[in-house]
Amino acid sequence: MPIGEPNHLLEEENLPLLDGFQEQYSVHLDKFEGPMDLLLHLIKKNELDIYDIPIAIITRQYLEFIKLMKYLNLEVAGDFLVMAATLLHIKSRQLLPLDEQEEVEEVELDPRAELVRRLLEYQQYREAGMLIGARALLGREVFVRSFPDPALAEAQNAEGPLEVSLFDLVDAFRVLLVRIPAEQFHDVAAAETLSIADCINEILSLLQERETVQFDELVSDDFTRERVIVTFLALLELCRLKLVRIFQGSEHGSIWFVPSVSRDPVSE
Amino acid sequence: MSSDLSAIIESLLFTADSALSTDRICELLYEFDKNAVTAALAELAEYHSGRGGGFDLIEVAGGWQFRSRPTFHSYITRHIRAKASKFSQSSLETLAIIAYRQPVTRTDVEHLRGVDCGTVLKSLLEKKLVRIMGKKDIPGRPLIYGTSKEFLETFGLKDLKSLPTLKEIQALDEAPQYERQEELPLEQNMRKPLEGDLPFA
Amino acid sequence: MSSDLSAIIESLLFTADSALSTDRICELLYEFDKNAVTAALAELAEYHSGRGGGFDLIEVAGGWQFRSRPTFHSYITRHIRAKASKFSQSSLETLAIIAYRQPVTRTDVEHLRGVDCGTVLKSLLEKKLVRIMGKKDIPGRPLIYGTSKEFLETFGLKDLKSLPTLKEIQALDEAPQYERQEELPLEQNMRKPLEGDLPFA
Repeated sequence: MPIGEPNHLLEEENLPLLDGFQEQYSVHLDKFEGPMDLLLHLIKKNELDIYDIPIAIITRQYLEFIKLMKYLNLEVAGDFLVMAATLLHIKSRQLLPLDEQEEVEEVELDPRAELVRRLLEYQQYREAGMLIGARALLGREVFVRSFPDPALAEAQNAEGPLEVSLFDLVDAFRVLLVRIPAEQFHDVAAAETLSIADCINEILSLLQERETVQFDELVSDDFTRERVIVTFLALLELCRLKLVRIFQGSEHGSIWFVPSVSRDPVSE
Repeated sequence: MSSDLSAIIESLLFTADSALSTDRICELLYEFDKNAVTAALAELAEYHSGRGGGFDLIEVAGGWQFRSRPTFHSYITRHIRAKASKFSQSSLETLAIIAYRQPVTRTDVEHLRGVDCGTVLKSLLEKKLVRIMGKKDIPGRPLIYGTSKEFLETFGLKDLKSLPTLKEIQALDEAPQYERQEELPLEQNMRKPLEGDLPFA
Repeated sequence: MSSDLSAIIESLLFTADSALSTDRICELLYEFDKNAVTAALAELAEYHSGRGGGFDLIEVAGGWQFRSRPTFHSYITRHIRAKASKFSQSSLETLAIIAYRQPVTRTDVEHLRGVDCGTVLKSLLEKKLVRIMGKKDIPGRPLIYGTSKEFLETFGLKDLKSLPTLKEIQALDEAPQYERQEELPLEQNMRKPLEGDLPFA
């Protein structure tokens, strides 16, 4: 844990600027969400006017902070370095002598303006985020009814308007392509043979855990013709033995199975 | 005090996924007196049956449960019939293949998914998400499928070009690209602030 | 008569597995007057909040839903497991930016936060709190993001307008100079917010 005991190490190094805030930082090091968060922290801590940031001071502290991060072997994200470059750029702009024309427009050309604008806006959203996060969360502080009405439970498969997001669609395609290797597209012969008896046992054990099983689920792990056919034959056999009942929500809806004798252990 | 207990019991029963027995409730609310819990339960049941609302607190199979009044079942089932359906994974996969690979034949889709897609395809056609675009000029002249206008509407897309590509989704996982970070407009392209806009006096 | 309607509405809301909008309820209860339904809904909400029970009828994501009172969550979680976990600061910041500035691109969010947001964005997409709204009509056609219905549901918001306005957020800060904040122009090339879409007063 590098964060735990940085103090004595830092003393050796004797970084003058770190003296003041090493204690606090060593605690919060991992908590900064990014360069903007860190800058706001530095401004607040030094009680600086955000509209009139002394760039020299803030840049120095910022760079010292990055040094500290490196010292503690924390990964310094590239984003922090981008901000460091921005600060140095602003500082160098301030050092450059202004020509006469520019002097007239000095106020408008304050090199800090853009940074301040970004900081203020970021601060606003950070606070908005905290307000949102402080709300009672569904599933954490607030709950809805989870016991379905008997009438509702029976109508689970009613086909109505669609409820699916674009991300679901893309993700389904991505998962599909990952799951099915290219060479399998035309190859339907499976390497090992699958017995109907194994399949029956699989389905029965699934039905002991749950009340209903969907056909699609049974074949979802292994999308081969053989698997589908064996699963289908297994279900026909289970049906013949009156161990399962088959339901279909609507004419072309998903096919569901329920154990015909609920909860009863299957006799061998 | 007692009303607080009632409200707590109500919240427990309301969120439970099955009926809760009096014993179980007492167990959960260990800091309350068992008799008080039993009394509160009876009171609650009486209160809800007395107010004549849409649901009652009733004792079933040794437990307590909120249940809708049977009188209103004809209204309740109206909603159930028109309930939004969750898309099954197989429908979603089939739709994704058609969306990204269109125009495709049924055989194309089945090659990719490894299973028969006739039923799923038919249901997608019925939902009008998928349409028949014509016949392919190969032996057997199989039907070719593509997505419909309703598909775009359902997903809020302006056109098929607005469909996010796999690359774009995968790009979310990639390392940041710094070159995209906007250059701070410190120089000439700074816009002029309005009077008194920026407080650098 | 009116109390019958209230009870019917209650039974509908009680059995529904998601929030029902006023429009949807009117549609289902076609034999009742629309104004009567609207009035009954408001009355019901008031009644339940007034009685101080274990749950309330609240307006969320454009619909009505019975929800347990947050006060009792410590009792409820004794029986059922809490599903959601707290959000990280980076998730919340990203959510806030998307909520207030939608539709936004990933670059917009990253410019504001100063850090890469790909991972956070993807996890928000997977949690369905954020959705892809299409592509922006600028070179490169980047994806644009907005918040989803699930976002409103998760945080118990009636609509986007019920988010605290940025003005209110400023008011939380004691420093008086922040009043000028609203005048600071946003990026010139910012898209125009949709009318009534955004919660800026």
